[in-house]
Amino acid sequence: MDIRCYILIPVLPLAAFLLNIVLGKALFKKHAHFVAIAAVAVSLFLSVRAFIEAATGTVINQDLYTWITSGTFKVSAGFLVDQLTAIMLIVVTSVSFLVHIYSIGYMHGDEGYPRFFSFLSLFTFSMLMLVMSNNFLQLYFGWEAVGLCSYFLIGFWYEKKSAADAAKKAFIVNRFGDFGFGLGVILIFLNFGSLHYADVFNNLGVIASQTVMICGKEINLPTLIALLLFCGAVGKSAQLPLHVWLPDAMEGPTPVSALIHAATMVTAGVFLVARANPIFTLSPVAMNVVAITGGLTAIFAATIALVQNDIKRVVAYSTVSQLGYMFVACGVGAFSAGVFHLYTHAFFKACLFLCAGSVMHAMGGELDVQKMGGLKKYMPVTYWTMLIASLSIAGVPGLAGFFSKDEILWKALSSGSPVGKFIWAIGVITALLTAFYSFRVLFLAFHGTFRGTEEQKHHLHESPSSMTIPLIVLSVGAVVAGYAGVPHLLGGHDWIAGFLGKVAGLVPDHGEGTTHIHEEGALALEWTAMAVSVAVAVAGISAAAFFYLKRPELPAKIASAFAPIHKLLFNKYYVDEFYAIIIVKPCYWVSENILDKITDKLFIEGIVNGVPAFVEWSGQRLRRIQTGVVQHYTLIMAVGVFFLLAVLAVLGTGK
Amino acid sequence: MMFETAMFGIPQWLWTIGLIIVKIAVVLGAVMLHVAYATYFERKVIGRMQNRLGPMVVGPYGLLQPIADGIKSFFKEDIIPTNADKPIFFMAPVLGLMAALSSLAVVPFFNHFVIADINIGLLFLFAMSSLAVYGVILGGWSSNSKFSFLGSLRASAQVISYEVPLGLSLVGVMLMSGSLNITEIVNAQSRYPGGMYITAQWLGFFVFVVSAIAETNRSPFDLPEAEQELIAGFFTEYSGMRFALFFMAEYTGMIIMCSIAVLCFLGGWTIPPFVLKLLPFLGAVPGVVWFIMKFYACMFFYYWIRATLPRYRYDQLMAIGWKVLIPLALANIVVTAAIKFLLHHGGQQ
Amino acid sequence: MINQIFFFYFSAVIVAMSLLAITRRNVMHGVLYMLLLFFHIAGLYLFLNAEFISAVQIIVYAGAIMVLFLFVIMLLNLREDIRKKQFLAIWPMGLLVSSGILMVILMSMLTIRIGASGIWGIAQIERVTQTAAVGTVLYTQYLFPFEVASLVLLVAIIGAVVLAKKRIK
Amino acid sequence: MIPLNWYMWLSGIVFCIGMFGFITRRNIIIMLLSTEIMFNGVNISLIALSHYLEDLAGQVMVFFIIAVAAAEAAIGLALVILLFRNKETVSVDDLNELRG
Repeated sequence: MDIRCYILIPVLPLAAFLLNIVLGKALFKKHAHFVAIAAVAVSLFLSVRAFIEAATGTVINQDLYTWITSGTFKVSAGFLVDQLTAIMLIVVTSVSFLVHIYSIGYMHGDEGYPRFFSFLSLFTFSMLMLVMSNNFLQLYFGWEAVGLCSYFLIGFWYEKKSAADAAKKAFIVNRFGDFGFGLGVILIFLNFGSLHYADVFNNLGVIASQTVMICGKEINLPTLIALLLFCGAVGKSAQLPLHVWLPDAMEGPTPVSALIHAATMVTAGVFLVARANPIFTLSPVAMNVVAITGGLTAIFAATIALVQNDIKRVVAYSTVSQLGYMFVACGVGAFSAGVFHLYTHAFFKACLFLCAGSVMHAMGGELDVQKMGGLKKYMPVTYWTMLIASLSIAGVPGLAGFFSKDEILWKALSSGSPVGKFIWAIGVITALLTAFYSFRVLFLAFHGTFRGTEEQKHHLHESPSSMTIPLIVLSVGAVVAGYAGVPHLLGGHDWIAGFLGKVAGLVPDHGEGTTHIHEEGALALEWTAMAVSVAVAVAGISAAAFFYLKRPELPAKIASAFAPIHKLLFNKYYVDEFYAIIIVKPCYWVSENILDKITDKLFIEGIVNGVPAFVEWSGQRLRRIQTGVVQHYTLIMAVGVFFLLAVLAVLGTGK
Repeated sequence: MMFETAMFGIPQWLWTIGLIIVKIAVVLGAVMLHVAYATYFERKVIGRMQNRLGPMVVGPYGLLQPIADGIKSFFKEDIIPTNADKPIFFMAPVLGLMAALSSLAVVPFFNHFVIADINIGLLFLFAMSSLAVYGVILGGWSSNSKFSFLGSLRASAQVISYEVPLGLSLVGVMLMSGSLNITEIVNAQSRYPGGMYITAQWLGFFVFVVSAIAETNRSPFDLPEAEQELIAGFFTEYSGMRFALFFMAEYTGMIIMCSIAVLCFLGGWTIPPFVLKLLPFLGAVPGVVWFIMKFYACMFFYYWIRATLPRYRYDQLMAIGWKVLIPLALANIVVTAAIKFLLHHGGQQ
Repeated sequence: MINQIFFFYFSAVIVAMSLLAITRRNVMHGVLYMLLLFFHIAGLYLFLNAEFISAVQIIVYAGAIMVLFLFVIMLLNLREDIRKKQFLAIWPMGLLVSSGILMVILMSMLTIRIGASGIWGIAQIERVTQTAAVGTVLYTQYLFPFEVASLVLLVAIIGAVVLAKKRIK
Repeated sequence: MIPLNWYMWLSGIVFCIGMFGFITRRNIIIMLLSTEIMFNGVNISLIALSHYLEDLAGQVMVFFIIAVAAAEAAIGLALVILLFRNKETVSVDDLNELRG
């Protein structure tokens, strides 16, 4: 495929964005989606072609033009399209395409219709720039640009205070991570003199055993770089200390939640770790940090999801939890498994979100599952697609989620990583919880009797076809996507692992663990692990069915019996409140008492007001010279002429 | 040099000065006489055109009428308005007449009869005609009267507007003759068909005639002294001898204009060569006779127009000057220059 | 001898007229003194074999610029201003500076020397007549500045029309 | 024969008189007249130099100066009319809106 076609992939959404943002309000109005969808459809088509090219082993790595030159600092804008990028391209463009179509119905009649589509296009462009970049700075550009779009879209209904606050929160929390990421990029440039992936990964030997002194402690350089990069990933992918923004981001329109906050942008962290895997593999410490962070996040978010009533938040916590899985995979060195899960997760999670959106659409914006119930008969398409997606996420065999999650758990268990076993245990518990809370929501919302108001009941209807068709397509994806990675054990070829194995530096499977695959004991262990995960999935679903179908009164009893735990979980472990105390409050205090009262009032205003005061003081004295009478000026000029002539006359004599 | 030769014991330079003085006296006398009788001529012509006799009382056929008018204005009381700016009020008519009479210095009435035969004769004429406006402006302004003021505003705007086409219309003549000396211009005309520039410079002549009428504030462009509106325009407040001076300035102006027309377009004191070929005896007639004949034809044209055409509106007057005459004069210059260039240089190349 | 008498006459009148022109209370009188000034300067030019410029001096300065001044003075009602003080309070300073510059000029002129002569001697000018001589120089050597001058005049015409036009509301 | 110095002195005197008028008069029209006087002072020296140097450049320069003076007078007087229309005065010290 011509390089120009690759350029078109990100450029078309950019063009759509420019068209819509400039002309949308005046020209397209209710037809703003045409431009955006046409652009992303062509991008999708080209991405599929790029994927096929990548499958045949073609890797494009080309600089387009020099972006920044400053001394020895040179950055080009360029594209790297290898197998990893190809998968990401498929995920981004296909989910984006479906979400675009879904938005026609979902955003119908909204005042900011053209604005919404222009930002969606901008997001698609940014995300594509992120995944297609061939150097760290362009990656960083895409990284920040998707963050910006996320900000725009979370705060899309900016009149709503909660939405505006959520947007700010997402933006600010991400800054913490991006700060580390930026430092990491700088450190990479300092050590390699280049930001190109190829240059960096080919010269890793340079830093392999270097150390830097920080606060009197020697720190391994690869560990430092890897951890700094991981900071960015933690922020973007909502991992443990910085996860707080993602649930709040649900204030945005649901298509945005599906596209940005489930399927694509939040996976950028996983992509980053996968992309920078040569650096990570250099540092066992960093790998363990990644794995533990992922595992803790997974179970932490899953427990919160158990008790939440807001349908979108449940899905959001589930996203956080699933992202934790991906990091677990990366942390145990099974990068391809992580990317595989990223890829399957995109489909079923997008599907879940869009189903949630569909439900909201029918319920007139109602989010509380406790007020739903019995929606099955009103919204069959939504029900069935959500059921498929839930089965998939729960890890029921034969569906996409099963293959990828099982792959991760097996890789964790079998890896030589010191934390592998521990992580596996956590993963299994999380899988149980995942199955439970997924079906809890499903049963609460779609089964039983309707608990909402009469008005809502009257309003209940299936969503328009522009919304249901993406749901169906995504649910199909949630089933079949997994067959790209059927493990050897089940007679498959683990195609995706082999495919991603071609990526520069991406080891197909982590050395120590995977070599066991043909050993007798390992085979039995793998069967056992798979059986355990199937068992917990089924157990989780059954428990949910028992609690919410058979004995619907039981959950409340249990909740009151374990009130403190329920309260803890319901309030999300009080993380937000904790942050409010240790970060937000001191910040406020510092701003009010030091920055405002001392720095601002005393120093800055002193200077700012002092300079003009001096200028005014001197101006008041100088202005008397300017009388506004021409002759006074002329007189002064004439005096000058007199002296000039006199000097000339004196100097000129005698010649 | 000047002191070397002497005649009758009188030094040469004295002779020169004497000759100049005599010339001035002759020209001045002749012109003043013509001014006086131009008024008589005008009244007679217009009278006949309006089916009346004109002045008939003083002398035979009223021939002494101009003398009587002169004596009358000389002895009339010289009235000065109260708030007039006296020095300027006194000076204005003198200035006007002076400017008009100065022009006579370079006007040749026949071959080599000219007070000052200078190289820039035509430029000098422009210079002096541009000064004619001072009399008008100052007279009107110093009278401190509304009629005078409006009349002088109109007059000066008109005069400075028409000065432009007047000058431009003569540029064609300058181009053709290649000289600013009026005698040379007249002599150069014999080389052209008909012995006069009017054949080649008909457009210039047309522009010149219209501008000359306007420049001298004559009907149909006599807006500054439009009697029905402004009584007598800028000299409303003047009386007696000062009024007569303005009057003389106006008629002197007409005489100058007619002289320029005769000299620059109508061959001056020469007669067309083909006439001379047909009737050779005419060569014996002095040139001044032809000059005066042509001159009076022009004066008659002035009166004829005055008796025939109604007065223009002021905006029409300005529009004609700026929108018709100046473009025409410019076109005339361009065409003349182009033809001259082709005739002189086209052959050589 | 005669030349010097004439020169002194012209110079005296020029200086006197310029002094009168700038000191008169009534602008109209000032303009009339200027008129006399221009005539005498034109006369001075005739002494210097510059008859064309002398005619231009009268046509443009006396015939156009001063008439323009008169016109403007007539259009403005200056009777109030005539009664006010005519000089600014800084006039002694002005006098001092002006006379200072004058002193410098006069002193420096003591040492003036004439440089190399050009090709336009009196004989040469008389042969082709002065107007033709100026014309030749003007239309060959100084053609571009001449065209620029025409542009300056055009701009001035348009500018004056635009500025002084009455705004019709 | 008159020495060149005399013309130059005359030129300087006329110029300085013009300058004095320009600096000291309140009436803006007289100020414009003063500029004309200054122009003429310069013109005298240019014509005299042209004559004594036997070079016509001086006269050509005077020609241009006269053209520029005409343009200057036209614009200057248009401005005077405009000023008078708005301020009813021609005294420059009454026109000092631009004072500091």
